[in-house]
Amino acid sequence: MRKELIAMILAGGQGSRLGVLTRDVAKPAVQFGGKYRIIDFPLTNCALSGIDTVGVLTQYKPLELNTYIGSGQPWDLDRGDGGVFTLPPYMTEHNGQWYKGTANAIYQNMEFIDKFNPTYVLILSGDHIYTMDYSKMLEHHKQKQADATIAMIPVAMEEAHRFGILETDSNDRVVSFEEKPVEPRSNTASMGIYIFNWDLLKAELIADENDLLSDNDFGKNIIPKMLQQRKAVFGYRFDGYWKDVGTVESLWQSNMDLLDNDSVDLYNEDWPVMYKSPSAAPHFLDKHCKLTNSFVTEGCYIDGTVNHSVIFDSVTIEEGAEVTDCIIMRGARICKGAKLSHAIIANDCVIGEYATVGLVDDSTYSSKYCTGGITLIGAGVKIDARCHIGKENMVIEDVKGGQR
Amino acid sequence: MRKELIAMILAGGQGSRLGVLTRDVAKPAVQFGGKYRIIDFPLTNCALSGIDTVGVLTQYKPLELNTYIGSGQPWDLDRGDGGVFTLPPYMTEHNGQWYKGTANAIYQNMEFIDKFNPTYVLILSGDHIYTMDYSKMLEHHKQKQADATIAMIPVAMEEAHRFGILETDSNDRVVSFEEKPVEPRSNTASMGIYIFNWDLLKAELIADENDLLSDNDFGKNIIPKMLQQRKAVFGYRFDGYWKDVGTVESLWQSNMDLLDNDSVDLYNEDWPVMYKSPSAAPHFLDKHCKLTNSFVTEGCYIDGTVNHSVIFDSVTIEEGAEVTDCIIMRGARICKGAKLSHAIIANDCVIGEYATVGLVDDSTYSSKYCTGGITLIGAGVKIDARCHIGKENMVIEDVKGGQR
Amino acid sequence: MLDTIGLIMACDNQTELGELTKVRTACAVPFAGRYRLVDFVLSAMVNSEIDTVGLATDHKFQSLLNHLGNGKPWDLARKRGGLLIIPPYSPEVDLSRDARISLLISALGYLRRCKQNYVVVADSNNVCNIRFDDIVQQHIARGADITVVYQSEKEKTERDSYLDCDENEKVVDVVYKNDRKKCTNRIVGYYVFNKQVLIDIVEQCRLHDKKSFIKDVIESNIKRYKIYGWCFDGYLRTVYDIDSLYQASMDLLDNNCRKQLFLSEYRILTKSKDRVPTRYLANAEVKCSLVADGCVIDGVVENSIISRGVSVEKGAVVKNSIIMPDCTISANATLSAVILDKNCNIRQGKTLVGQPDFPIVVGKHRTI
Amino acid sequence: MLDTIGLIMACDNQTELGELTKVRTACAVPFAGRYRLVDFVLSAMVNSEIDTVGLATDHKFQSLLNHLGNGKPWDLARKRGGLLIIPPYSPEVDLSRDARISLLISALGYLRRCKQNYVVVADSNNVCNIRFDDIVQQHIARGADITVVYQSEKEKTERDSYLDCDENEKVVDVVYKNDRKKCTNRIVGYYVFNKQVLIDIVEQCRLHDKKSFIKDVIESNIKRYKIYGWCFDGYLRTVYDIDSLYQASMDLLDNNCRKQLFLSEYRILTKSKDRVPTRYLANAEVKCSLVADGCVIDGVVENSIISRGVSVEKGAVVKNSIIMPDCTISANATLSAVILDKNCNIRQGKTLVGQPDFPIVVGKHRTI
Repeated sequence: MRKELIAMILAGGQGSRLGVLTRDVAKPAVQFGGKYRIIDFPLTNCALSGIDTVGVLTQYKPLELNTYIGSGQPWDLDRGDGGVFTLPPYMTEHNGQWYKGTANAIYQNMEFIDKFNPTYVLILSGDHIYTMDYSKMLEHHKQKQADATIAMIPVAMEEAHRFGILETDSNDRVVSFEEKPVEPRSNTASMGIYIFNWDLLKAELIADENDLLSDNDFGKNIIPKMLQQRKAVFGYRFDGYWKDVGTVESLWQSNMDLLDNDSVDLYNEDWPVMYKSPSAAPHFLDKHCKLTNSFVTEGCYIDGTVNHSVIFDSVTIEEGAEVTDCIIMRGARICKGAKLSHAIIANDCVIGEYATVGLVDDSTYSSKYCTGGITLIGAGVKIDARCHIGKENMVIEDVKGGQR
Repeated sequence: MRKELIAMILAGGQGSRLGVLTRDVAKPAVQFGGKYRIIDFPLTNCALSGIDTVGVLTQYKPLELNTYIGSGQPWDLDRGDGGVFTLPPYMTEHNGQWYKGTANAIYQNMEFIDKFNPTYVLILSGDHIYTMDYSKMLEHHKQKQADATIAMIPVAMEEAHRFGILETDSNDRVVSFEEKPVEPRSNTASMGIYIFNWDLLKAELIADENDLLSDNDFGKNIIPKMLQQRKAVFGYRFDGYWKDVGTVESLWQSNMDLLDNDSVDLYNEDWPVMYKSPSAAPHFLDKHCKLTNSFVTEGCYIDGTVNHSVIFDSVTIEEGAEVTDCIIMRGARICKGAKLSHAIIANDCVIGEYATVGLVDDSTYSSKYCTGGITLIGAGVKIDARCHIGKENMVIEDVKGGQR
Repeated sequence: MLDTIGLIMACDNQTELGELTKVRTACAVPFAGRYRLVDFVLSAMVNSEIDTVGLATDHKFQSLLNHLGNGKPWDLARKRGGLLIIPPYSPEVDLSRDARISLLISALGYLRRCKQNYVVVADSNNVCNIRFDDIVQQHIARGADITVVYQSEKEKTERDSYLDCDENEKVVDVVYKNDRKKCTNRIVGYYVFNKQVLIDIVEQCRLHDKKSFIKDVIESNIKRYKIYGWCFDGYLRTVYDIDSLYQASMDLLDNNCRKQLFLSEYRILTKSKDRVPTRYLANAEVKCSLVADGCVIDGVVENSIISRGVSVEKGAVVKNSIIMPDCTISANATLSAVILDKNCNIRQGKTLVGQPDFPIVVGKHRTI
Repeated sequence: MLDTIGLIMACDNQTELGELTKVRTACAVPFAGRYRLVDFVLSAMVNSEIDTVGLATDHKFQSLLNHLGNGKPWDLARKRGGLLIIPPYSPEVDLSRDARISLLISALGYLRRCKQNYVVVADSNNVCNIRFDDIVQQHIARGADITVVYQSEKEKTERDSYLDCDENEKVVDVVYKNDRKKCTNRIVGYYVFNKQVLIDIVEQCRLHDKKSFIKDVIESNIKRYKIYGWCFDGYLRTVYDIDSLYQASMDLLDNNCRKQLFLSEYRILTKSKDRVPTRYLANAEVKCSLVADGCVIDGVVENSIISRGVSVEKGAVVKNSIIMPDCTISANATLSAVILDKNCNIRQGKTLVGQPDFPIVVGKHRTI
């Protein structure tokens, strides 16, 4: 069973800057855009790029992610020779080791990769929203006879310090790479998407593992070392939509981008983003409903006023409730007369009658995770009637009447 | 989604007494009986007992086991509401912890179990060969209004010290339980199959976890503690075939039991042991073939003499080779004139022309794992032509000509 | 697990849906935005823990076959049991015969092969969320040979048949529109049979060339077998024709009906498609409507069913209508009391106006 | 991925398998112990990375449908593409017409819907392990409209048609048994078409009521389109009748044929069943035979194909025979040159003797 290219998705991170949203699930399992989860994007990209073997490296609270991925059928990745595999850390005869870094995670799964004897390995991270045809990147890699290829995208100069920053020559060859530089030399950022020749990467991973000072990280160790050794590392330019949804604010923003048509094209018939459908009846809009500039999906009942919001499945919004610039996740209930603005309401929350979220200035539940005016209510939280949750607050437990 | 009963299969152990057979796979993934793996037995039992939700707790080298279980389709366990889930240890916000013992493995997955909100939980181990209708055990549990029920079976008195030994009163209530007693008080052994009321078990697991002196083991801690507290612990008598295949010798013996009709009934149409088929052409027996008292399966080519042996798929046995009382696993090749007796030949081995295995007395590769006259050749090992591997040896690397 | 198998009769015998069944069998007609009629009976089987289900078809079953696949969406892709499609035994269709008799004859092999002792025989054109396991248990408890499900109605119609039961709910007669008897227990098309009884009756029908399901399977056996009625008192509507399809669709706009169908613990399952969420734009004004995923709405929608992938452009108005998947209602078009089959395209500014008691039906792939 | 779809023509048109096709279509006939004939062409599609495959059927397709399910065993259970069963467009079969023409007409919708530009059209009664992707690549490289696969044979037969090609392998004529031309390039039933060319030809066949695939699709288009031949030089045998089925089965006992079919990197896939390993008891004497799983053998077997679940009891002798699944050969029975269909039972001590050029065929479920 020889494969030209297999993909490895790094999905083990907690994504702690998403606050209570990743209390119970790994970041790639976080919901997005009304029906999707973040992991749908790399999985769809793999399937539609013709990659039929995908390893998903998990470590942090993997149950929901594993269950969601299942047999891979939603992405046509339930194949006889290949398919999707979740790869947790494991025990060997000698000991067990958690994944120490991105490179170590791949190192611990070299045996898995070798089973497929691939020529190339595609390394992806499981926490970006984008659609990309990896087969074109592979073509570029082959054409340049590269040892490694890094997908790259221009970012705002003032943001550049948050990324791995590349400089390339006129032939796209990478001449410098710096992870999170204090003074970025360019605004060309690594997307954390790499193609390696597997034989070479394997040697690098073994060397890296033996280097006790290494962080075992692709961006911090493997790539700089390859450059140092003058390996043929090339950049592959990408100019579509690409967003790291690592913070509450960026998650909110990337959902709003969808509403504003400034995002991935969900309507592209040749590149349909695939997902596992929760399957409920069509949504019903009742007689007081006013609904504009929004996404709504199955199982919802809406009788209130909704503007510029993303409504996930099985949400109830009662008469007189007003929801603006919000993300309301699966199964939440917004009761009569409640008002919400710039908020993310996680699964199964109940916002009581005439309660407000994100309207008043109040710091009772303020949190470092909530910036940019966004308020976050954790899964299952009940906000009692007429309670008021201030802007940039994060609520992780029920709020009873009488409390503020 | 409320389930009456869900099953949890403990499949994390290495089973180190199986020697090189578990070097690369967890014990439940060890092959058995020509087409099966040990895990097929509990999975089949679950499916045919009407249990549609099964957690498989993995920890040691889980890749092959995970891949084998896949979506659960081979056991009709790919269900919309439920199905089979592999449950590795995982990281939480605070830390990550390997499974410390059988009870701790369940403790770490309480959240998973709670998702299904079951009344009862069935705890199984993944390393026994038997067929059993768990729904009858559940009936017994309900009828006795038990807090916990332990399946039990009579064993030979001289073997009893290897088991958890029970004493029951005339009403099947357990009055004493001792794990691996030096002086067994009865020959009634626990089969390591438990039904618990989930609410109760959960409380016990939490208490056990807080007990720093505990081994976090069902047999050593949970059951004795419940008896101490005078909980209603009952025994459920089972009198079919049941074999722990924990050692090289017992694995060999249980395969031979199949040939001698002293084993589980593979031909029972109401209880077909289900497995994931490797799928090859029918086997071909060529003109010099002499084949008696044996199991042979797909993909084999046999032109030699085989008696009283279990031949797995895609095995080649050339003209003049003689195989007696052996287990030959997937893809192995026994070359012209080779002679094998009382041996387990693992996947993809090549036994060279006129080599012998298990015929001569020689201790070059002797091993504590090989007893009872059984010789074991590890997966992929090549024995050069005319080499002779002695009885009770375990070979884990190629044997070149000239070596003994 | 129940000692019961299911047998769904997927034939057009009982329905006159004109244009809508030109290229598909009645039970494959799209309904409620994302379902097809057959989903209701299939889901009922699964929700009743009947996991061996035969579906007997006659002709035009391509869309049905595509929809059903291997039964996975209903959890009926099983190694043991699961969904079995039973195509017609012979391609020649005896048109003088009630198609249900032909289907039952085709299904004889399936009935004989299964080990279970009871069969739920079901028409495929009802909209409801029913549990068959309760009925089977009652059937067994009463020692019945046949149980016939009925619904209490206000008055008799031409097309239906009615059950006259004694005080123990034992069937004493079958009653038709013109009969004097007042009884209005409408036979809805769900039956429980002892399997051997069903096999015997169908063999008789085959040998003696019987033609009518109600008369020859039920009515003529009242003396010979113990036949009981079973009253279903939840929401149930049978789709015979365009009127009843339209009515059943409008029922979905009623919160109570919708709740009974879709908000029960027992879900209606269907084949899911990857559709994006429905997008409401700045000019959307939608009220009292059921809207499936993958739509883009920038117009006015009222009292309507909008299926997957429909586009309602700015200035368009859709009222009291049923729009099936992937239609486009272009800017400033107006539809009132219209049923659009799949993939229709209403051009800019065009108007179609029917009446709730006379909805206009537009066949597949039409541009108007 | 190839810009190509597959279209398998599963009709009995070309085969006369008597008893064996009484209740199943020819390509559902069991073969080689655990396969059915259709597995060879389906596997070839998948091994050629063609992942959108239509299979057009006419009648008696129940066993075929059960065998194929949703296509999962061939990795063809896909959301995008995958296996599509195309039932007959109308139940009335025009018997005067080559069924392949009718199937192609039924498949027009499928052909139009797919976006790919090439179609591999394939009969379903060949035993071989072929790669279509090489042929498609050659087809494209040559700029062909149609490519016809042929096999070089020693002499012509009544039933086959032959290709006359020029030195560039361009087809200049189709030749039959009685034609004077010597050419023996037998058309094997695999074709590559530019999709639009195929659609145009089939439309013409429909409009002008054409009846013959070879004459009207290939021969009469030699001038109009660029038609090339492509020579397959591996093992291939077409199953037309009992004789060729028997011969193809006996070929399996040849190490070289078996190697070409089953030991290639490209595997023949089929629906697997949970069978126990085959058990050989103390009196087993088996030579030169292909034996599937789930059998119990305690007798003598030589030069035979033994399918899944067969029992050969002590003292029984089976020679030069094909035993299909789940048959029992009781103690001391003797079979020579016999084809037993599924589920037959040969009673103790009974003997059936045919000859290799006149094998005896026993239909399903017979006890003798």
